[in-house]
Amino acid sequence: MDTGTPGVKNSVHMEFPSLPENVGFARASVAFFASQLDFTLDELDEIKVAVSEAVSNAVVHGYPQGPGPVVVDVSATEAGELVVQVADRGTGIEDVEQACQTSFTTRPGERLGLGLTFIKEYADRLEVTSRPGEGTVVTFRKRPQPAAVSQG
Amino acid sequence: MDTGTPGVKNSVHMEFPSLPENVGFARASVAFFASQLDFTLDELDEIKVAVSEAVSNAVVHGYPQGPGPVVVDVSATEAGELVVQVADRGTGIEDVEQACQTSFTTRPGERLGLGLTFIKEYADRLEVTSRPGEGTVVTFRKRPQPAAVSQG
Amino acid sequence: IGEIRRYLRDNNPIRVSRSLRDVAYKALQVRDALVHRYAREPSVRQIADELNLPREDVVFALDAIQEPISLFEPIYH
Ligand SMILES: Nc1ncnc2c1ncn2[C@@H]1O[C@H](COP(=O)(O)OP(=O)(O)O)[C@@H](O)[C@H]1O
Ligand SMILES: Nc1ncnc2c1ncn2[C@@H]1O[C@H](COP(=O)(O)OP(=O)(O)O)[C@@H](O)[C@H]1O
Ligand SMILES: [Mg+2]
Ligand SMILES: [Mg+2]
Repeated sequence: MDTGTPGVKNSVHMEFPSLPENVGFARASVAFFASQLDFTLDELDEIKVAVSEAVSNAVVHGYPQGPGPVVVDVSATEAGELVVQVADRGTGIEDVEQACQTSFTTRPGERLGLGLTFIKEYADRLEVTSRPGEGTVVTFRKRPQPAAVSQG
Repeated sequence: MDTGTPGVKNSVHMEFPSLPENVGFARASVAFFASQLDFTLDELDEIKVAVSEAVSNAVVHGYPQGPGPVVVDVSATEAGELVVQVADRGTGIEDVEQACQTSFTTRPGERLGLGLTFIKEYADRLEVTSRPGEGTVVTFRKRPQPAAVSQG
Repeated sequence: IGEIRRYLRDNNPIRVSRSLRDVAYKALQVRDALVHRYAREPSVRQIADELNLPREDVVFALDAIQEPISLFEPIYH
């Protein structure tokens, strides 16, 4: 809870078991929270995709053996930026740089290896920290884009 | 987090500062979580009202001096019941029985004293525990009603 | 992302109640109207204000007409 952190205007902390149905919960809840900033519908969709991918990874890769705790922290900074952090205490990642490469997956045939690539694409900044056996923390930031003049 | 509590199928824990904009966040997030049970849209609306009233009370009465932590725990039991708990560590309530009476409010003129009455009306069960100076916990339970035959 | 929107609109196997669909439909209509009026993409907040609905309700309704857990890597098949 970030009531008093300097630079943070509002924040929500969430915890839930890594059940597939909670991917949708996290996606929607972060979108509800994000709607207090000036995001367009398309930007909100990008945020939803990024959250889905990060939480799906915790479900599928973080806890392959069964449900474990997923923690999502979302905040809105005074500067109008959305910060989303998805953390698990699961398997962790051996080589983070490799994991972030497009099409890299430890489950070839079954998955496409595009999740982290999409997050990187849709967020302004992505940070992944992980230790094998200890878990993974994915943090991404996104600001509403200054309104572009729409092509009629 | 209730991954392993017997009788609990799924649960989410949320924490946020008692800012007015978080009333809408809590209302929508709990309704989204509730939609994994077989509630009708009308029942989901009742759940939204109950959550709004409980969280508004934490904002307005629990922390009159400024934002403090609000904790919302929602779970879905194996038996298909929704359990919602809203807790604050604010002012607390002197006389809980009186607070639950229709039209009782400690802010007459400004408020209507109907919040807890609405929760009691819309939930199957309401429990309020509170200690002055320590805070308040409001817990309500609701099950989807067996589908009535629709009137043509 | 325009493609994503289309994908989401066209792949909606789950039943979504009439009234959620109505809110979502109105939100998309208002969005188009605002794009027209101001020649730029409105924020969700502006759409909700225009509809006189809580922001979260608009987001909820739009989410309801979408649904897939993960566009690219569904957990369930
Ligand atoms: N939370 C996580 N816990 C453990 N490993 C992860 C996690 N997130 C990502 N990874 C690793 O990074 C790889 C790439 O992730 P991603 O780009 O989402 O592709 P995919 O999920 O399709 O494999 C995964 O295959 C997995 O090995
Ligand atoms: N979370 C809370 N913390 C402190 N007091 C509370 C809380 N919730 C309710 N109360 C007390 O109970 C009374 C009745 O609550 P309610 O039925 O919601 O009516 P209202 O909010 O309109 O006063 C409030 O006026 C307040 O004194
Ligand atoms: Mg992935
Ligand atoms: Mg009240």
